[in-house]
Amino acid sequence: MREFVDTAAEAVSRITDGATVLIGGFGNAGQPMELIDALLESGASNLTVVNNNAGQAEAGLALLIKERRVAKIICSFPRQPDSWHFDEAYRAGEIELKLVPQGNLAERMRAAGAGIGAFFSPTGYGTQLAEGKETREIDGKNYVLEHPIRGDFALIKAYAADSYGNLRYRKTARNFGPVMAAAAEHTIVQVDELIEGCLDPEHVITPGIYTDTIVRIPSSSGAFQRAEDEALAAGRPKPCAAPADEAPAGGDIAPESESAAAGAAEQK
Amino acid sequence: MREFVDTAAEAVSRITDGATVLIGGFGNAGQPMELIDALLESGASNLTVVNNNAGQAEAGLALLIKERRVAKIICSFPRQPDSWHFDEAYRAGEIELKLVPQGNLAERMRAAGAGIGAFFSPTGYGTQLAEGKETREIDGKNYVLEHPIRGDFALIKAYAADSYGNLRYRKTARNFGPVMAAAAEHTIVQVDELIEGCLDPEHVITPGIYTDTIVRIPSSSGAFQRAEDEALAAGRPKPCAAPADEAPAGGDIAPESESAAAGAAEQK
Amino acid sequence: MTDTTQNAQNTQAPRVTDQPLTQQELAQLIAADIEPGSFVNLGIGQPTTVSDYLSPEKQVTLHTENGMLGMGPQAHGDQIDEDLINAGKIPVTELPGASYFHHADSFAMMRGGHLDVCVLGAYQVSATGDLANWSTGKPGAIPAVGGAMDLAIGAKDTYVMMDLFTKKGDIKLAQECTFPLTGVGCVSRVYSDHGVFLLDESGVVKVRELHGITFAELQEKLPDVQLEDRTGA
Amino acid sequence: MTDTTQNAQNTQAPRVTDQPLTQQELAQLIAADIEPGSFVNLGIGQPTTVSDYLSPEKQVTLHTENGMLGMGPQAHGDQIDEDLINAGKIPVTELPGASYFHHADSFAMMRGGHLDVCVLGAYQVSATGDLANWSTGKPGAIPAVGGAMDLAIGAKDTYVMMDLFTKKGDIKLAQECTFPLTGVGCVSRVYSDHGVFLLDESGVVKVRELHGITFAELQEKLPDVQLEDRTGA
Repeated sequence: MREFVDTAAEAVSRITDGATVLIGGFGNAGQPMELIDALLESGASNLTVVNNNAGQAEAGLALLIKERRVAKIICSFPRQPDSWHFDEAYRAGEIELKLVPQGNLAERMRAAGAGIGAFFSPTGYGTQLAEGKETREIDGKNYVLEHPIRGDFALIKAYAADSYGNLRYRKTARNFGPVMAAAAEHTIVQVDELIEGCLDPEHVITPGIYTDTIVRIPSSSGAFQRAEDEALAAGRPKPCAAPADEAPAGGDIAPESESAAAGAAEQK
Repeated sequence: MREFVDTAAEAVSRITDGATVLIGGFGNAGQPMELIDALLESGASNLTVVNNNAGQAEAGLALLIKERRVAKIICSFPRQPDSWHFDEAYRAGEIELKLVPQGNLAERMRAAGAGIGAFFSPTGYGTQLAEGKETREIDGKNYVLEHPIRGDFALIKAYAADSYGNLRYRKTARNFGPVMAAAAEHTIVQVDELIEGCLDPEHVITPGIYTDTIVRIPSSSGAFQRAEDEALAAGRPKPCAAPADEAPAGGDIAPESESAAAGAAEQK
Repeated sequence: MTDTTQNAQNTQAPRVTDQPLTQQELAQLIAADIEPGSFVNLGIGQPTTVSDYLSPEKQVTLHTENGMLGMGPQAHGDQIDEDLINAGKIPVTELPGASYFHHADSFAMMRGGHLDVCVLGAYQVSATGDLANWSTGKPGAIPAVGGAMDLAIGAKDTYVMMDLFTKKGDIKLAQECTFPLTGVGCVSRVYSDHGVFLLDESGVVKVRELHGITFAELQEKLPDVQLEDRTGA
Repeated sequence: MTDTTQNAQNTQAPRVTDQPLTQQELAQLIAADIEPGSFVNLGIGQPTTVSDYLSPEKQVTLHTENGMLGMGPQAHGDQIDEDLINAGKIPVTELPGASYFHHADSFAMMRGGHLDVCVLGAYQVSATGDLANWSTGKPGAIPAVGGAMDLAIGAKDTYVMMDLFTKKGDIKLAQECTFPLTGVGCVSRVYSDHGVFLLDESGVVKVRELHGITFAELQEKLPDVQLEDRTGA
């Protein structure tokens, strides 16, 4: 049965030593910071953690690693300018690292949630990261056999949950959330908002079947959403909308407007 | 470049003899009937068709089969009380049938769209439908190796497209649409509504990258949606809502049942 | 087959009776055995009737594999929306908390073992839980499988709901299926008019309930099957 | 490598010049070569600058692998929304027609070949299009791959944007990569300050443009690589 709890501490209280914990987020977007802090507080150790990175600076996952509570990390991009706690643990041989290309990481968790036994991915073929793995040529293209990554627990952040445990996310904070929710035995979600009643069934991103424990922890996402709601209600563009003269035309119907300029796209 | 065309005939005009065509829909829900009719009209023959069924009664796919335009069909459930045209063609040895369990059908198209070379599925293991296929035991469970199903074209029905080719669907009419759109080289969509401007980016189900040709063909879905919109605007429950006394309580928080956000979030 | 509550019996009804269960009693029994808060897929036909006995307080959520959780009862009159149908292509209603998703996501939900229970019909079930329910194997018949093979393995537990005997009097529980298989070792319980049987890979069939048939009579019908009396009678 | 327009050159700029291209000129050249209506992912660092030269009329849609199509320019001031970042974790904006999706869907979009072009930086590229851009292979370095290997094979065409020579003067185009590979045979074009090179599985490098270097000088730097002069000079 789904449970709604009042504190992050309660939410993570089931997590025991040796558990595999999928932790959502990409950068700060979608990162369940308060749940990670609660996990730190809980004392659970000998964890296997799956996250895109390996902790940054003096917060969250970095502190779990600093305290040597993470025996093994499965991630795509551990090395960052401020990943000093991971770096130290790794060089000391006190943490095991499984490096997985980011798309394979996502797809391997998707496979876990979808009951797929293994799949052939083209990503990484012919590279060091495929060494020792089974390969196969299919229709003239080379693939590497990849296996599911399952979690005992997932810690994710969504924007809102309704009383049925259905979730919606905000913008790129969606990232690993839906995939991890389905890949874990028990999914723990922190949300900015609890909706009384229910989300529109057409707009549910993670159906309640994938959520187990939900705790409301307001974060800055709520402030951003309120600013957006206010702007839309007042007939103004969303705050995050590119200036009109930068907006490119879309399809053949409304062929006006402008271009796209990305910020620096680091492959983190 | 995406094209918006005026007629179903124009929409299907690229489909040539021998093409593999993925046709959406489950029952009448999401069935692109007018596109199928146009395909019939177009004269294209020697087709390979992928659909959940093999045509019913005297309409759509059944007529394509009646006229022996379908050389091969890949489906999960051809035999129905009113599938007489398929039955006749099949017994006459004039159509090739590849029977695929429904979930494998969906996942094999998903694999095509996702660039997966093949995957191990537990479905069908030990059955006639896995005969001759590679099997493997993984973590004590048995799987069958399944390969992608790609389309040259997809014919699907969505509820609405915006000017960027983004799609939304209605209820269970979503079914195979998003999967087929990604699995086909060229995706042709019939929609009830063309949205000027754009769908809410959070509610896009099929991003415009997967759509190529779009044609507006109003259908009964529009009438159902309008009835629903009117009911919600008037504060009444959706017409399709189960009567209150049939509604089970939802979560632990708000056991009243209200559809909160319905429709309110489309930007235009 | 991950049935962890094989001995659970949530109803207070007697486990041994002289008369076979009616279809309604059988549906009621299955409904009573489904745990509160479960996510359930009810197969086409007889299994659908189980929903009539799922009380709202149990907060059971119904899945339909054509892309929905939170399916309500069949739609009538003005409720009918052609875009809202179940796997049997019958118009249904939407319950609060519902969600829609596409076919690949829907079958991923089943294949990934997220549903608690699937209730399915069967032509035959073997002592080790093999299921035959998609084809009678008649030569010349046009095959059609639909979602049967996905449903067979599509939940933590697969329950079969069936008459124990065919109209010709053949027993549908057997040491091995003679009809083409739908799934191997996937059925954990058989709910029949003549009894409830718990299956696992051991091949020893635990007989939880008997209705209108005695243990001795059943064993006589199944000479090759090892039965274990769990009726407590 | 499915580059069907290898000889296309959308700019009118001369194909052979005495001076190497500036970074701006190179970005401009790539932007000009991207077909109208394309879906494009611009990788780490230098490739990002290509977006400055994508004219609105071309209706190019930018993908960021952390789950978005229709990414706009970097956000400033009140535009900043911590939930809207690019793959470099920098706040960006949303353009009309944008859509959000989860990580598995986003990488499926790349792996499935739906993007038209990825533009990436490189340490080295081989004559047959092998790419090395994720690791210098230094012993003791902590490895990190991110989305590099997914991006390498994540579009119909992968373009590399790089200086042709390292600061030490080593040429970064080679018969074979000596750095650890990111992908095999995945690069179809190299856009460098000293020229544009078209690659395919033949290993014969078609030289489309040369800037500040002659064909003979280039061949001298690449004694083991078979070059074909397509500059028309």
